Amino acid sequence: MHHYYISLLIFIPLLAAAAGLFVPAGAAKYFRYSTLFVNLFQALVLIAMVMEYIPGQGIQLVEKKDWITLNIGTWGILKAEYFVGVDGLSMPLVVLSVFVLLIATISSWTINKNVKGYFILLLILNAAIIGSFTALDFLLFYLFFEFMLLPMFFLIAIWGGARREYASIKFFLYTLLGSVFILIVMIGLYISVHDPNYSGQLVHSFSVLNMAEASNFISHTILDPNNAWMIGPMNARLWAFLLLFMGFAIKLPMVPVHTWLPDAHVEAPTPVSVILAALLLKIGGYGLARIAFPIFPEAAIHFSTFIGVMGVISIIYGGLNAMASKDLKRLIAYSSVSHMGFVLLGLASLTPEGIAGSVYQMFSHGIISAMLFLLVGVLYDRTHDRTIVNYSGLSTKMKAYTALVLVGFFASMGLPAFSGFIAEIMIFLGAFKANSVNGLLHESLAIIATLGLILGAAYYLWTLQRMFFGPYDLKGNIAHDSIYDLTDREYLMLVPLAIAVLFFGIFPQPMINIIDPFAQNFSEFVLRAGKSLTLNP
Amino acid sequence: MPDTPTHYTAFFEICLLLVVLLPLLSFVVSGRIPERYSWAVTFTAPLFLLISTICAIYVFTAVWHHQPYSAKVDWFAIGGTMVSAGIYLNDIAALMLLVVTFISFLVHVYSTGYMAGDAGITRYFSMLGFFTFAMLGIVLADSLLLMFVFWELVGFSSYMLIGHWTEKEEAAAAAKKAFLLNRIGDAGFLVGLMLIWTNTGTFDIVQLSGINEAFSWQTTASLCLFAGVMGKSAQFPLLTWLPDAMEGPTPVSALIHAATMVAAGVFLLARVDFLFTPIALNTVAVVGILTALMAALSALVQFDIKKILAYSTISQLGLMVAAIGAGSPASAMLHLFTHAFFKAGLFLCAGIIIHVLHQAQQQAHEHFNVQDIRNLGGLRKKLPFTFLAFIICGSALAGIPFFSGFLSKDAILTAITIWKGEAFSWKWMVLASAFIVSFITVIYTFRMVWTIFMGEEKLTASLPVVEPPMIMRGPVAILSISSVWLLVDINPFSFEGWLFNTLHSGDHFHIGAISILSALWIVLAVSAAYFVFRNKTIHADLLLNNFYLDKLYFKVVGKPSWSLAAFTDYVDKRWIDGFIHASAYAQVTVAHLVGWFDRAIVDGTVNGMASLSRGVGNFTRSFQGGKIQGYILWAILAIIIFLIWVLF
Amino acid sequence: MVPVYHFLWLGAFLFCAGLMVIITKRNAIMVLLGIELMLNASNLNLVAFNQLHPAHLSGQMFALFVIIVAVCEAAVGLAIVLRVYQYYQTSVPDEVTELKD
Amino acid sequence: MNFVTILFYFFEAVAALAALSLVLVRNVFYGALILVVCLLSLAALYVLAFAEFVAVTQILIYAGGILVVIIFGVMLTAKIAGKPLVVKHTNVLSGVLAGVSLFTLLVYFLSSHKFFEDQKEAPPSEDAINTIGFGLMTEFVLPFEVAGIVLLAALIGAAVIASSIKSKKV
Repeated sequence: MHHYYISLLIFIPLLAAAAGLFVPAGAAKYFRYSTLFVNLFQALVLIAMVMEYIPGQGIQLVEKKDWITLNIGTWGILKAEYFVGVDGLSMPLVVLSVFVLLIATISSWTINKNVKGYFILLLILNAAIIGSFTALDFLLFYLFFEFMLLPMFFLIAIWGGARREYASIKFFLYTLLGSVFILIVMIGLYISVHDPNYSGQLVHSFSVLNMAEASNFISHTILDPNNAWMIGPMNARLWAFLLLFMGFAIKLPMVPVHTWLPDAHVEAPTPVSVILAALLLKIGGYGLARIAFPIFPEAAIHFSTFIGVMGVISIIYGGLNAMASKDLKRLIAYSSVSHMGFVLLGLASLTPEGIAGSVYQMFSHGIISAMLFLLVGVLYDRTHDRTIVNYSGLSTKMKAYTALVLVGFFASMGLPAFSGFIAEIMIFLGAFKANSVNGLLHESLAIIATLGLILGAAYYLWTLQRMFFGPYDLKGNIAHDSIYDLTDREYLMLVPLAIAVLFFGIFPQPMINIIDPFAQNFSEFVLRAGKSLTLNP
Repeated sequence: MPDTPTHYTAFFEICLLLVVLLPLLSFVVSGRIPERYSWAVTFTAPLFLLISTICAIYVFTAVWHHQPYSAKVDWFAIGGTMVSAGIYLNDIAALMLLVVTFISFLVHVYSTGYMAGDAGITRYFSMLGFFTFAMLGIVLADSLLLMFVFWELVGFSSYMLIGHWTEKEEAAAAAKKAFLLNRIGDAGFLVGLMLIWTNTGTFDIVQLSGINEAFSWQTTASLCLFAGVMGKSAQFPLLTWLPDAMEGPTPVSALIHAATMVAAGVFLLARVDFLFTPIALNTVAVVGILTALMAALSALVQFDIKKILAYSTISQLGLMVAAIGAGSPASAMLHLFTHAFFKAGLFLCAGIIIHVLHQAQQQAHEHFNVQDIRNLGGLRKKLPFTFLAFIICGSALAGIPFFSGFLSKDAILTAITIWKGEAFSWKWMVLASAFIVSFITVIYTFRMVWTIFMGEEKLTASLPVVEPPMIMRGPVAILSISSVWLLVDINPFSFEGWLFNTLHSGDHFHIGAISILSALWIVLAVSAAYFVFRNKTIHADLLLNNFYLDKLYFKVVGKPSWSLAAFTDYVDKRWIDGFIHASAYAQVTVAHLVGWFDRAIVDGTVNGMASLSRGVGNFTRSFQGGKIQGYILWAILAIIIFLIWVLF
Repeated sequence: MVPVYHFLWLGAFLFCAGLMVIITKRNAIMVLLGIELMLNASNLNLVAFNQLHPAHLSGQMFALFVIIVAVCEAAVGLAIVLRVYQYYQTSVPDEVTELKD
Repeated sequence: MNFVTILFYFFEAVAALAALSLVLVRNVFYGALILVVCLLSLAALYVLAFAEFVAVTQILIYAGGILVVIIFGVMLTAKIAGKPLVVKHTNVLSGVLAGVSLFTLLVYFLSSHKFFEDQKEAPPSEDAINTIGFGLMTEFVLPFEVAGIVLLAALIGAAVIASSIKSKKV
């Protein structure tokens, strides 16, 4: 039986973007509505997909077509496939992507500068994001992964704020560096892995599934698990894992390679911030779980303490930095750093709880951060000022806005009944349990990570106190008449997010149903495969 | 002893659901009422709570002395293990259910008078409903995780209600402080949850109570849970938020910060009592009694009427916690029960005083701090009803015989007496401290009553003060009536009434000598108060500022973390970004070099003809510079080249 | 009999010296001096080569005519220099760039 | 080495040194005097090359005529400036480069070409001046006349150009 759900999701936006090229730039309405239409169509496809999806059955809705088959003589055959599918890891993220992109389109309604270019880039970005969440062929993944950078770069560099060039170039360079790391490993893997389905012929495959099987490595190649080359003090597989880890950690972002994020966020227009925080950061965590951990399980085990420590550092460091931020958007950007640290901690634990928590955290942080950035955007649209100290007592003038800010802030703090709590509690439990279950992380990491919760409460509450409570006052050059409560369009984009945050906080099981089988398989696979591969010194 | 109606009827379940869901409904409905119809909320919200209370009474009667009711649904799976959300309704929970709904109802009714005309009245009632719901959640939760959920949610509603008057900066600061200190405690709670999950793989209280062995992790886990209690019940060292929380509306202080939420800690301790190892219990007892002593001393010198009550609340909570530590959850629950009534009564009385004086001030256009007891005096004439209610509730607080407080305090003293054992040890100091606390309690209660109601009127003399409407007096009256001994037992000198005997499992507990001793002690304290402390004002900055704990925390925790934050900011901007910039500059330099190479060499070759012809053009053009010597030079060079070309 | 290449070397040297004077001096009169030097260098060559064919005097004749032309050149050149000097108040050839395209 | 050769080398050295110092000197007036020295030594060399008439002409016209005119020019322009006319050097590098490279080139070719075979012991022509005079009136009469016209034209032209009649442009 053939499914075309995923292809539909990926190619409809691309087709729409291609069609958009032939429409005159003046037809701003056309671009807005066509993008919205594409998003709604994707939502429909997604609903059909979710109906079709059976939790706990591994990778499903697979589409596999030959893409590049290149005979390169004695070097064998280069084979890259159009190989996409979803499982418990990618399904939540695809759901998140479609949802957030829809909201982002609604939020893009106010973009008036070069509408054509904007929406076409948005559509390309849309396809690239969904593509990278569904690709199971490393080359295809890498293609989509890189494809994402370009629209993002232009979206920040053209529609951004005052220091947009600086931010966009920083973003680009950082992520490009990460891409280079990934590329190196991809080439190494390509050399080392063959496709077992072709006997007698040497077929080099890019399939992630093939790469995850130790038996598919050609012996005495650079990344052969049994005879990996030594490079300096470590064997090549450990290096490869570290490179992949760095590549994805930049995206995640992990302290200390996170400084692109605050700048990119501060300068990016609101919808782009939303996509950046809600989806692009997830590629980092997704890449770790999809590629780095399964392909190099022994390295994942070897470095788990390192990863966990980096996660905890991110949590604390991001929280502290958020506390010191004077710009509201910067604060939220740093809180993202802090929250993505939890993803690292959960992954490092390699317990089912931790893995499921990480995936859930990615999903929930996607919704929450989207909401937070939209909320900042609402204020910025009105006053063009995001300095926290320039506001005071906003709650008296913007009641509904304050209510939604409360929802967003408390959700981000991990208050129960919001989705972040479920994710964080699972990560905490998993990380704490790891030592006694698989001996990977020390308990103290989880305990230190709880400081992140306190810090989160500290900076959010302090912000609430300064901006929304107290007597109403505006400083700086903010016009008093620019303050008004939410408009219908803003309700339209914020309320669904608030509802989603609440729904997945109170009824997490539908999502966890999807995630949990994956988490258990993943944890079991990585531990088993990792322990069966002996690390030569 | 429990008889066996093993099946609870569907009606019972509906009632139980109503008890829990009606406050939630009130939260939703009140929040959605448009501003124009905000008066409607004063009908809907108390109505919901009334129904809820009635249901709660039914539920209570059905459960009390019977088998616990439990029901659960799957909530979500953590690592393959399904965590359920469920209700576990035993005697303690049923009692708390009743107390919470009942007092919440009274406070709702009272608030309709107190908050009348407030701009944020819908938000107020909405959050009050939400608080009641969350509090009931704590009470009913059958698993520690679910309890933690509601534990945090009551913290949230407390935050919202303390900060209800958003324009007041102190309110916002107090709300933030309350939530933060609670969060610190909750972090401990969370660690406790992690420990329990790691070691048992379940959060279910019933399943957990099956653990009979004392594992080493239990000490840590129970102390971690106790950290949560420290936050919520304002125990040392996390006690400083509660006095500040008095910035909220007074009914809120009565409901949340006196009767119910702060008692949640005690309730939690009583519920997971089985987890606590002897070492943990000893710690709990010491912390409790220390808190009680510190808060009682601080209450002695406060001037703000609500702060006195707040410190007295902390002190009483400390006593309850100490009782738990002494191994007698029953006496702690008894005191919680009586305390809920008389302390709520006291707060509501204080609320009346504040409310009527405010109104009178507005009529007379005078302004002074009505909460400062130094400005008050002689109000017994103008507010006879409030005076009476205050005296009754105050007597209960002071533990005067024939009032409920005497009995419950008696129970605690008895518990500590038994716990201390025969041999002389540090535990005697706990007992002594408990007696000192009850002594001080009498003194500050007496001081409060005396300064506010006795003597001559001070700043209030000229104010047209009248008693508040019935809607506010009614709840106070009910609470005052509930503060007499009859609530506990018919015998005014025995706490072993219906309540205690149900909760307490074990031997006959009552020691008559303690009762008598305690009664004598109280009489001594009252006379000391009358003869010694009546007109004395104690000035002690140390006590007034609660042992400078706030300053200490600010210096030890607040400031360093703030500087750490500034430092990370610096690290980000200077070191990391500095490094990035440096490498970027290096890159740009290399890029320039490469660019030069590109332009000069690659482009020169690749764009051969074009750039060459242009270059030649420019080159020859430069001959026409108008400078004779230049012409000559080029001519000569050309000749030289020509010569070389021709002759070689 | 002096070897002819001595003359030729000296001629080459004088020619180059004159050339350098023309190119490097920032003064029109100096440039004229350089030109004279170069003319003389060529004269020297003419005279030297004339030695090889003593029967013919074409070399010397040529030298004479060169001298004549040099006279004309010097006279006209100096006149121009003076004129330019009056007009531009400078005798620095670089500053006179009217010839530029 | 006979006396003639010593004289030759002497004058050769004088001429070369004078030329070199002309390159280096910065005062225009000194430059003119150095050039006189150079031209005079060249005249001596002409004599040694059996070209007495050319030598005489050289002395008369160059040293006596052109250089006087030039010195006049120098003094005229120097007078206006009011201070000794000191020149700055320009294009030093390229000038030296051009000069040196040309010189190297010339010396290379000169040394690679053998002139010795061609050189015979030339008989001292007793009547060189006669022959020249004869030649000018016969074989070279046309150039001679043309040279006269050129001289006339130059004379008039120089006078016109240098005259102090203000042009319209001033």
